[in-house]
Amino acid sequence: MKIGYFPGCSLHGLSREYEESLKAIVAGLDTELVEVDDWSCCGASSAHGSSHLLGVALPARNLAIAEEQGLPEVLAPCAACYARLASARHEISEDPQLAGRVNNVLVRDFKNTVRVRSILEVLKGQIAGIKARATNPLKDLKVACYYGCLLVRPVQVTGGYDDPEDPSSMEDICKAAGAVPVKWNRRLDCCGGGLSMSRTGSVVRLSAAILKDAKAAGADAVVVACPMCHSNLDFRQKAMKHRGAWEGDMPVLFLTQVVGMSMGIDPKTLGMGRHFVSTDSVLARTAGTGSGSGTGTNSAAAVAGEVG
Amino acid sequence: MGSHEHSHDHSGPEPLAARVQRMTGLNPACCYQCGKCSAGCPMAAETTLRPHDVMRLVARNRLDKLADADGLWLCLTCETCTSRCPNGCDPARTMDALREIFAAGKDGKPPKAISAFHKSFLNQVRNHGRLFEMGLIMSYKLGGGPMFADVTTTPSVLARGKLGLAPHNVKGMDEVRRIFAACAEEEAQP
Amino acid sequence: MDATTPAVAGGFEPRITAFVCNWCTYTGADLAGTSRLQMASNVRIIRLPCTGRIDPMFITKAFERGADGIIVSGCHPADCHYNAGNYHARRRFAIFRELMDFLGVDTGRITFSWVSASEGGKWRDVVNDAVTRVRALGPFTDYRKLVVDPVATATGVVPPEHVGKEVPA
Amino acid sequence: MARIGVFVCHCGENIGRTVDCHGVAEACKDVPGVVHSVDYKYMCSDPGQQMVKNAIAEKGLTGVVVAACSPHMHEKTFRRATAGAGLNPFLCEMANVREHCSWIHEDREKATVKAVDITKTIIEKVKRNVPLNTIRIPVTRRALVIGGGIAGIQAALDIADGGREVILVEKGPSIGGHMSQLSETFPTLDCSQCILTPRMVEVYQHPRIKLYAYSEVESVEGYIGNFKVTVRRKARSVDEDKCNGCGACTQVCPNKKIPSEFDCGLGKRTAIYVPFPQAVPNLPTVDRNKCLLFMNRAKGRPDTCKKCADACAKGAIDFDQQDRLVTEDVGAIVVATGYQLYTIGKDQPKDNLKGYGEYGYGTIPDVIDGLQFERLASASGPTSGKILRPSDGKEPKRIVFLQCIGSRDPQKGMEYCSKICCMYVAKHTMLYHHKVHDGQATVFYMDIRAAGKGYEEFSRRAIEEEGAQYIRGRVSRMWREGDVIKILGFDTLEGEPIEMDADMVVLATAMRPQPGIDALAQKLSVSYDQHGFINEAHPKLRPVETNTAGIFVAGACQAPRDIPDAVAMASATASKVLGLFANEMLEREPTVACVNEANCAGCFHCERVCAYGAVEHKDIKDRAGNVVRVIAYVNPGVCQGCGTCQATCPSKSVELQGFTDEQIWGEIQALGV
Ligand SMILES: Cc1cc2nc3c(=O)[nH]c(=O)nc-3n(C[C@H](O)[C@H](O)[C@H](O)COP(=O)(O)OP(=O)(O)OC[C@H]3O[C@@H](n4cnc5c(N)ncnc54)[C@H](O)[C@@H]3O)c2cc1C
Ligand SMILES: Cc1cc2nc3c(=O)[nH]c(=O)nc-3n(C[C@H](O)[C@H](O)[C@H](O)COP(=O)(O)OP(=O)(O)OC[C@H]3O[C@@H](n4cnc5c(N)ncnc54)[C@H](O)[C@@H]3O)c2cc1C
Ligand code: SF4
Ligand code: SF4
Ligand code: SF4
Ligand code: SF4
Ligand code: SF4
Ligand code: SF4
Ligand code: SF4
Ligand code: SF4
Repeated sequence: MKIGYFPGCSLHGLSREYEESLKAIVAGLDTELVEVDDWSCCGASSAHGSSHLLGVALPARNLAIAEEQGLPEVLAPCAACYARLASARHEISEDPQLAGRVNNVLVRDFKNTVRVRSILEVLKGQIAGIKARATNPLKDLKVACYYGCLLVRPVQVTGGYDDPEDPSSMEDICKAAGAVPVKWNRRLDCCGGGLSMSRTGSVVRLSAAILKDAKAAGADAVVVACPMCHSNLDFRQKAMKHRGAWEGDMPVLFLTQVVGMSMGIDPKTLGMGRHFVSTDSVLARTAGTGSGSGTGTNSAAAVAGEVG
Repeated sequence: MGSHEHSHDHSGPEPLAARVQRMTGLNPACCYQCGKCSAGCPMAAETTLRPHDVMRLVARNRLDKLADADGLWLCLTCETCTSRCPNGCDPARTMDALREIFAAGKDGKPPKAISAFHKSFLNQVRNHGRLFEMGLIMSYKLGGGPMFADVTTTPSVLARGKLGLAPHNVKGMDEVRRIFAACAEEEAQP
Repeated sequence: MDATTPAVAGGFEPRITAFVCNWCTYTGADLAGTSRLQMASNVRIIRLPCTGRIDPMFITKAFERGADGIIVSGCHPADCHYNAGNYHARRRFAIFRELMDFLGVDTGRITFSWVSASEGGKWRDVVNDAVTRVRALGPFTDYRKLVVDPVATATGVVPPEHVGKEVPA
Repeated sequence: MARIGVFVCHCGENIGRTVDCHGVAEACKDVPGVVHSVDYKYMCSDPGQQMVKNAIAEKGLTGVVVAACSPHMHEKTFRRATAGAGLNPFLCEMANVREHCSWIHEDREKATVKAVDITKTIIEKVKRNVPLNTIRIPVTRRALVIGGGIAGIQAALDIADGGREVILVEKGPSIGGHMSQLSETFPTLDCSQCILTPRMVEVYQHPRIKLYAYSEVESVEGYIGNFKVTVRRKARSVDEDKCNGCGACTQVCPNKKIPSEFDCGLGKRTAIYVPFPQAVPNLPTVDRNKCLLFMNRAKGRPDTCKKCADACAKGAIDFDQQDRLVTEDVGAIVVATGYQLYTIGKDQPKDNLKGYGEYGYGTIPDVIDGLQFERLASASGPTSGKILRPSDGKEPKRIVFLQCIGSRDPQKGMEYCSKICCMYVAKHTMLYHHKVHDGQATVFYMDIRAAGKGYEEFSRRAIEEEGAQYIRGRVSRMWREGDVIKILGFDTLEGEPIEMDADMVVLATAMRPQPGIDALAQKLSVSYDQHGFINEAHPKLRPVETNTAGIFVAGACQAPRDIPDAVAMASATASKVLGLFANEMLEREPTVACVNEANCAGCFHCERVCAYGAVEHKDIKDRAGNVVRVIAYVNPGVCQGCGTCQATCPSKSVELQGFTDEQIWGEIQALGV
């Protein structure tokens, strides 16, 4: 299967391990990523708050290029990019007036035919393949699947590939990889997103609450599918400790890394070493075939009854 | 700003509610002030204006009150309010429209730290076509962001190979600049 | 008659035929009477059970017979005595209006309105407005255009012979 | 050759002041076909009416035109006079020269010209009038009531008490509907069972009520006064004639863990069961989906278990019983199929994404709905009236009620207000405080809608005297931490977010019509709104009639209704039905549509536009009896005379009597002199 690929700035910057692990796993999933030629930034959280047109035109440029490349759909692994691209597509299709203005600005004949896919949507379609290739199933690894805000909502934009209030696709993917998703409560709460730099205090408050809830549910790691979530939950743990909002170390993994681990891909290839909170504890529990890694049974027992 | 196809033949300034409706295509009068948006808003504890307040002030044309408050600028665009609103009011989109109005500078100003961040961000995109994160941090600090926070962590970020030191421009820079220019021009029209 | 007949001393006085439903507009016009609301005397009412009963051919026929303007009026949408008759009428007249436009007939000659049983004042306004408008348009002379049968055009079916035939007195 | 008489009325000065009445009469004399034309001071007076009668007799009139007031005023008067002289009354029409002429114009000359025109149009119409006869339809004086909730029960009893036979069809094993599930009822807090059970028994014992419980309407044919209804009597697997209701069978059934529908899943029942002790009829029913014997049969295995049959001393259990179809002739039908609550959470199909995952209903066991709370509060309920939460049977000390769940929510639920939930939530807080003295009830609401007699007082009492805390705002999300439900809300009056802990949460979910209402409505050809509620014929003036003549509607299947509303509607339908049954024949105005069989092309455009379902299909057969053509037939018992079909018919094959094309062409003709 061929699918367009929009990496977005973060996957080439702060979160390159996301791209590394993504590329590593798709190789095994007969999926070919075709990068959108000369893609540019989607504008993320800044453009749409300063000019609506800019917030639509920047993502539209990328969709237009993908269309010219003949790509029927584009994967945007970053949840924020996904939201911007999908919402641009949605708004343009709802508002012909806007479509006209965007085409004027782009000076392209953009027909808005490209569908935008989130990482969850794409991997959900590959569950059988993931299961089949899980040579190193993550049997005892209890994961808290964190969706954050933009992966599954609002439905008008996502098209409803998953329930916005009670989603299940990330859990399903983790299960296919042999991990054990825990039941927890804050998987849809916002981590503080774009305020990371300008208002660290808010991010610390919101992200710490998420980590605490994951920990209380007995998770060994939090799984994310967004560079921004990753940076807030991983990178900011130090600041959380510093401010007394959180103690402990919670490894935060990209969903693609979880899948990659289950396929037995070398942790280095998956970029596991790039995290701020060490992932060694995770790697230790899953080393080998995952059969008898007897560590951490205490928490395993605690949640065994709750996991789906 | 929003679409300009409607000409307004009445002489007075366009009321805020009408202006927002024109920009968003959503009727602010649909909000029945149930507060479900604010109940779920992650920033409700920190701001003085919660999404339902914003909706009310828009419906009442209170640009003045909106200008004084931090609510708009603390919004995370997490869409929690929008996805739970029973009436499809889309407070997140409404806030975008208001930020756009204020960012234009005529009706009020965003807080310094936040506007500095967005400015720096957009400058990166305008100049390189993509985000050059190192450049973003630099320009943000210089542009008014808190000076020392994060500086201590930067080396560790670099050490993990996460930040590039030199920007890579996209090839279609002309087009990116043209998009910015065209949007600015369209915004500037009365 | 021909177009010159009405040119009496005071200038052109249009002849207007009104097709109204029994339950709302006819009763509203009764109310205008009981309230002694004075209005132009140019309108002649034809009472029908419902606007749903009004065939667009009535309008063409009335024009052909010398009317300069037409009023069609019934219950407000959703207030139809018969639930949905006026809904069908509205759809029918939307098509009819386009057709008239296509034939080059000034659609300003035809007034569609909703007048409820309690709107005597509104009926007076509808009457006066229609008279003023049609008076300004002058006598209707191009009824030959209407020889094209609108129903036939719209439905592809030619009405049978007996339609409109004169009955010997 | 027409012989028309014209009578112009002065109405004292009312017409005479502005219209030259004599002049009008004179002008009409010249109209071809007019053989008599006079004016008179008061036409509706006895001498006036006599003038008409005399002229008919003396001049041999074939038509009468009275140029006077509005037909709405005196058409009946003059038609009666016409009939009195032996002429068909529908050959008399009125020309409105008062309301539409003398009263609205001052210029005598213009008014007189107009009065002549008006009279001439009616003359041309009357020339084309034909004698019409009042339609008389025989009426079968028995009624069918569909749905045995309080509305259906009330309608059945009122009709039967009025002396007519009633067939009551209830799809469940017992009548009683939702009211039988309620604990105490607002606004008086009387025990629901106590007031309902005697009425149920009355139904059972009434000599004129035939009760078909565990039955459904299969098909309906016919029209007002003459419906033929087929009822499917579903197999209970119990012979009603033999069973004496001893209950021995239900005691021995080994499958005891089936969630009880009556207890909203909070209690259990057996596979052979009586839904509740006061059930009417008091007969057990075998749930064939849950009975071990039938489950074996489904798998092709031999019959085993039979414990119930062994226990039955009367030999009443019949595992081979089949559904039976019975046909009944009735003259009127009352639809009273009631409501269901909006099912959210687990029951909500995921693909339409309309659930309320944010409230955890269906996943958090202590988040329940209003009817479940009724069962907890009911003395005969699964907890014997103790408020105990489902998860661990503990008494909740902090209970939270959320109003408007699924109501007033165009995005995910219904846009309408369910009307009764504000009241039952107030009731629930009171019942709770009466039972849990150290507990606290909190309500999240948007508005309190308590517009009924004693209702506002009732809801104020809950707050002022019984200590319910009301917080204005909708909750955004709830989740479970340990055994506590965390609630994320907002107090819009205080302007502050609220994080609250609760032991149990009750959702006041929206009222919706019963499932399958659309199929039933289609069988009956009555219309329903976008939510499935049955449409009334007129929202103000015909609230219990449907637009299909002879079919009436009562209770919560028409809109959200509480018990007083449902009962009032039911009694109103009964009075409508009894009114219809007052005579053996039903008389109707003959102004109905009539199909010209020779011309009709069978396109059925007319059928599509008729709001009353009056157009039927009629087979035209050749001599050998083969159907050669299918054409339209307008049922005069159903047609309301709107004429929409006629304006729609492409071949002008259907005509509305009294308003035929010829008549109207005649009027138009008359104006164009
Ligand atoms: C939680 C709660 C509390 C309430 N408390 C009060 C209160 O305190 N006071 C008050 O006045 N009201 C109260 N109500 C409202 C009350 O329940 C209704 O007003 C009343 O039950 C409506 O009666 P009904 O006969 O119209 O409908 P229902 O009670 O729903 O009865 C309908 C009957 O028709 C049957 N049926 C359905 N479809 C078919 C079919 N196709 N064929 C044959 N039979 C069919 C059903 O099985 C049922 O028996 C409450 C409602 C709720 C949800
Ligand atoms: C401002 C306003 C607006 C409204 N708008 C609406 C609306 O939009 N829609 C709607 O549905 N409802 C509306 N209503 C309500 C509506 O007016 C009433 O529901 C309706 O008129 C009640 O009818 P009734 O026959 O019960 O009483 P009434 O209309 O009061 O009639 C009672 C009659 O009884 C006579 N009478 C009184 N005492 C005696 C006696 N002792 N002997 C003999 N005769 C007596 C009175 O003279 C009167 O004619 C409105 C009400 C108000 C005040
Ligand atoms: S915006 Fe929506 S959720 Fe917020 S108060 Fe208004 S109606 Fe309620
Ligand atoms: S989008 Fe903004 S206002 Fe809405 S819930 Fe998120 S932070 Fe609050
Ligand atoms: S018939 Fe009518 S117009 Fe004539 S006197 Fe009687 S009320 Fe007046
Ligand atoms: S045991 Fe027999 S008689 Fe008794 S209730 Fe059961 S079926 Fe009826
Ligand atoms: S056969 Fe057995 S399982 Fe079935 S109803 Fe009788 S006792 Fe119950
Ligand atoms: S009755 Fe009250 S609780 Fe029910 S929907 Fe209406 S306002 Fe909401
Ligand atoms: S519309 Fe006319 S031709 Fe067609 S079925 Fe009806 S009556 Fe016959
Ligand atoms: S006149 Fe009206 S009610 Fe009668 S058949 Fe025609 S459309 Fe139906």
